[in-house]
Amino acid sequence: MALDADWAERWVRRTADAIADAKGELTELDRQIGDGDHGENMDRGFRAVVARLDDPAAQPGAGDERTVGDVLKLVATTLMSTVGGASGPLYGTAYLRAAKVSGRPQIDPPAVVAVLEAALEGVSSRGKATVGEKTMVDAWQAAVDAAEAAARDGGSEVDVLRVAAEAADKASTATIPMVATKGRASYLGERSAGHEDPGARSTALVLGAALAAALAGPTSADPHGAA
Amino acid sequence: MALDADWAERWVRRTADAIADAKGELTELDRQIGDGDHGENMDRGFRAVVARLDDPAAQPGAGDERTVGDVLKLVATTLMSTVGGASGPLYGTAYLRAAKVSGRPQIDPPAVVAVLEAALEGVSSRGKATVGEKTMVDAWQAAVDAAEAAARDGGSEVDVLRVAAEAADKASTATIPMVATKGRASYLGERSAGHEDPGARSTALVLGAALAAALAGPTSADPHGAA
Amino acid sequence: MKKLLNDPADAVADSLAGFALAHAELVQVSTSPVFVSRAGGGVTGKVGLVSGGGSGHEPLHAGFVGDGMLDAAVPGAVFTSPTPDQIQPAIQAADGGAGVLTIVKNYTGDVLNFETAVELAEAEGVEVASVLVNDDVAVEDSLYTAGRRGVAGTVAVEKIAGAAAARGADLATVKAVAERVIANVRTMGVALAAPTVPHVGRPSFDLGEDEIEVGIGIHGEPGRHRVQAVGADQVTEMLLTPVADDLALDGGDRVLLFVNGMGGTPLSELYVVYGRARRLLEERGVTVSRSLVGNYVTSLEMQGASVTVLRLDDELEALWDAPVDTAALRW
Amino acid sequence: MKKLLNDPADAVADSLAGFALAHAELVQVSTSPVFVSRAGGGVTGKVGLVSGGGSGHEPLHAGFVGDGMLDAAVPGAVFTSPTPDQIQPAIQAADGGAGVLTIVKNYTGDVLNFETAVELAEAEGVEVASVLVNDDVAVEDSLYTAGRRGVAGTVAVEKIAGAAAARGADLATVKAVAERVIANVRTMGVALAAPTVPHVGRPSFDLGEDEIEVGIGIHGEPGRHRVQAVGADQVTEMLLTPVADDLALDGGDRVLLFVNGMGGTPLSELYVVYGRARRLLEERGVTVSRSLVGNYVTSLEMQGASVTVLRLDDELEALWDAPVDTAALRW
Ligand SMILES: Nc1ncnc2c1ncn2[C@@H]1O[C@H](COP(=O)(O)OP(=O)(O)O)[C@@H](O)[C@H]1O
Ligand SMILES: Nc1ncnc2c1ncn2[C@@H]1O[C@H](COP(=O)(O)OP(=O)(O)O)[C@@H](O)[C@H]1O
Ligand SMILES: [Mg+2]
Ligand SMILES: [Mg+2]
Ligand SMILES: [Mg+2]
Ligand SMILES: [Mg+2]
Repeated sequence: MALDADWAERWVRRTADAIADAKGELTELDRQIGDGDHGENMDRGFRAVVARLDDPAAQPGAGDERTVGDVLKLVATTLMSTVGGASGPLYGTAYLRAAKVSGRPQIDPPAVVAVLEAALEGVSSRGKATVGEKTMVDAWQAAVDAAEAAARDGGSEVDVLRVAAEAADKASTATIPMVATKGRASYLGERSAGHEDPGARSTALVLGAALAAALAGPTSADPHGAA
Repeated sequence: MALDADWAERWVRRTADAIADAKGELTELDRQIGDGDHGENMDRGFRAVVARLDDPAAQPGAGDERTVGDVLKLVATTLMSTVGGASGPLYGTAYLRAAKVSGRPQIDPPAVVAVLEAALEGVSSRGKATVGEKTMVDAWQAAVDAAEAAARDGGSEVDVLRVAAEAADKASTATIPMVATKGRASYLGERSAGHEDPGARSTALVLGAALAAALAGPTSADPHGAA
Repeated sequence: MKKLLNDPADAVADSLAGFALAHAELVQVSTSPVFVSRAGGGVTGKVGLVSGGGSGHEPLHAGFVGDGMLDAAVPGAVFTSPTPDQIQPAIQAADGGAGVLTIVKNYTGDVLNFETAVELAEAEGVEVASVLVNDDVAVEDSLYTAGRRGVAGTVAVEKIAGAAAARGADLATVKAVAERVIANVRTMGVALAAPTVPHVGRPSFDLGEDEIEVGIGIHGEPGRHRVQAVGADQVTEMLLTPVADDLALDGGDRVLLFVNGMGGTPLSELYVVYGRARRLLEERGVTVSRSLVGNYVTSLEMQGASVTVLRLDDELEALWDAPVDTAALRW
Repeated sequence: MKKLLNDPADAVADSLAGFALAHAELVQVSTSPVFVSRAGGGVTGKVGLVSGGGSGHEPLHAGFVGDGMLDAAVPGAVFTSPTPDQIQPAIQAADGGAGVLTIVKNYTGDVLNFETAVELAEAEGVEVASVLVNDDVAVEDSLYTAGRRGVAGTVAVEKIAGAAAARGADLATVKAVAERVIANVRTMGVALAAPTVPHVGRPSFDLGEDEIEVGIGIHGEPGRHRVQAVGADQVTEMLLTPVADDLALDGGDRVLLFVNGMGGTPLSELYVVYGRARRLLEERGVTVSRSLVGNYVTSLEMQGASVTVLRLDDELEALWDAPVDTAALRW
């Protein structure tokens, strides 16, 4: 099963659904160690992305020629212009860099890994955070490591996305005891320990949606449907 | 038993104690239908009065020549310059007019009635309220009516003060169902019904202290002591 | 109750001490008795303007002492009228030989204490005239009430009468201007949450999680009625409509629209109310030619706002525009 | 949660609409994308000043657009940095041909979004320089943190850099002046009660009845530590001491003392804090030559205050004194 632009679109739509469902949870996490807007920010951004996907005039790429990168670039520019905050430029850059390495109609497992690596590289280069600083980087890095291993072992696209999503989920949970040294939570010093990083959680949701979109397969009639 | 300047001083000190004890209650009554300062206002005023009575340099009158009116005038000027609000000028005027009719070392029952009448007249002329408007006038008027009757029937000073205090207490309670048409409570319109008027209650306390001071008698060693 | 105060009994004194230090170029503060007057005292030949009332409404009145507005302000205890022995010396300090106008908000306590003080000042040879501000349409004005309260409209009275005095008008003229403002200014307010008086330590009224008090004053008194919380547009209509009706505003009118915060509501929300009030006025054909939005007549940390409309004419507008240099209003 | 708002999603737009109507002589408001610029646009030959950040801090920044201060302000969603597609046109609107200085508060989101916008504006041929305000001493400034936050000191940076631009300084000079202010300004804040973000609907942090948060920012983040509520004098010491220590103030210094309200605290209490802070500075031998007290950099209806000290020199003092004509600061 190859991952194509339709998969990318399903991924994005599922991400929007997952974020909408988790909006309250993300906001509550951010309320505890940040400023309580992460759920709202991400939801505003992904609702705008879906609105563009639904708008015949704003379609990414050109018909059948549409590449995975076309879809991801639309996500990047939309998030940059609607999210704001720290997560807007960070996710925006992640999708932009991911789009640059996926300018093809279909991507295979090594290309999926490249997409994740590019996203991580985008977040890191904009935010200057490294692993262990209690940010979304922790989730992206764990996903990349797991995906690289799975691809090296000859795993399928679904295998790669599955381990990536699982690793991101675990890594997000693993931010709980950390003391933040980047982002707004760093202002709390030691008091940031004991709470999960909202950006790491949203990254886990993004990657979970990628897997679900792959599992739903190209024949899924309802792009908004459940996995 | 004649009521002299020492009685007047005991009255005032007992009033201060009674107000201090009831400060919270008066403030709560005023919080419900006014601005929540009546207890504080009265307490500030009577504490200042007691401070002057305790101050050798601020003694009313001249030694044995001291009249009831001397004491009441000191109360009047002190309340006027320390209470503020509506109750400051109202009580201030009440004591000032009362002082004018009690410029003697001792007062008998008709003179006690005259003191109460003068106080009522002072409140009414300053505040322009009549009976039934849910103000301290209700308590003063009831006290005057009862005192006049008792004096007419040949009652003693204590008898006169007892009926006055009892009548004021009842009249204060009787303000509960009234709709206020004077003072701050009038802004509430119908919503002022169901609450006791704080100024009527403080008037009842003032007159209760007058009685207690008379009952304690001239030999009481401790002017601050209980009845 | 948590407040940035020391002993509640010192709240007014501590605050005035800070105010005096922060604005030494504008004011001087007397501590015994307590009153605030212009640095340098009364201006020779100019009518003096004195106002005052309970504390807790800051910046009213002390924040309006300075060129083009008040010459003295007399703060009482929190929500309690000042006493005559404070007001009288303030009147004398404001006198520059051309007489003094006292601007009194219509509350029994303020009226009585100012009355006495004016008598005392007159006995000292000062010519005094007085006006009573009663702009609050939430309160019925009838023979059988204490009459309407003075609330946010006081700012307009002080600003415009102050400008008249500054340009050299005599006492009768300044008084007449003040009375013209009073005749043409109306206000109505709403509270979303009650203030807490320092020495009381608990909120002045108890409001449910989704209730608001409509027709409140500025002393934490409960309002005329309590309604279900609704959106800002609807709240604004509840405030603007009785104000505009009472003024009988129509197409020919030109007004100052003043949205006043009660102390605890973000400025951003006041602008939401302003925007709606303005559209409602414009729908009536009224022209809003001057505006003021901010916390000027507050009720401690009460959450809420009031809407004030002043019908303008050329002279009132020019006096509103005249320069003013005070701690809280300056242009 | 009760607020004078309609749909929380419209809070910023509704408020800006009212702001635009109330101050049409000072500003114009673009709605798509959202930004505020001076009525009349960039001033030819003058360096343009642009600032921005999340909404909820009003009057910052839009209230400081006007003569002698900002040329444009870019409000994001509540407590959320604006996006590059808002910031870029604001920069272009502020450009009068002499280049633009962006004044950015040090938050990851503001920094990243302004960075991108500056790149875009430069690509359109605008010369842009940027400064980062980071006055909050509650946050440690080290290689291992996001660095100190920008809070109330931003007002001083905008005022003084604005005055430098107004008197005709070139971009490098205006930037250098702004950096001198940043190097000499420090702030620390306290919260007595948390703000409620409209779309969240519950307080940003949970404080006990007798707890206060010391070292808070302006986004409802919890502070550095939570302590038992104490009197204003003690709270003021907790704020002033780290500020004065960080600036290493001593006998020779002359300063601006700025006590800023967080939106929900009465002005009277801010003056109590001011009075105490001033005495503490004077005890150190420091001269307080300029003062500002009021709600300028708020956090919705948060209760609390911050104390800001700016070490002055003759030039900074003169620039502070220079005329300013904006909605929220005017002299
Ligand atoms: N420097 C950084 N590098 C990587 N991620 C970051 C950085 N700063 C913040 N983040 C992420 O952004 C998330 C917060 O996003 P959001 O709440 O939307 O923005 P803001 O912090 O501006 O309110 C954090 O939980 C964290 O994962
Ligand atoms: N016009 C009036 N005539 C008589 N008593 C009045 C009048 N107005 C107010 N009062 C009395 O004053 C009391 C309130 O006093 P207080 O709370 O100290 O002053 P304020 O109303 O100025 O806060 C009322 O309870 C009422 O009894
Ligand atoms: Mg956030
Ligand atoms: Mg009262
Ligand atoms: Mg009172
Ligand atoms: Mg944010």
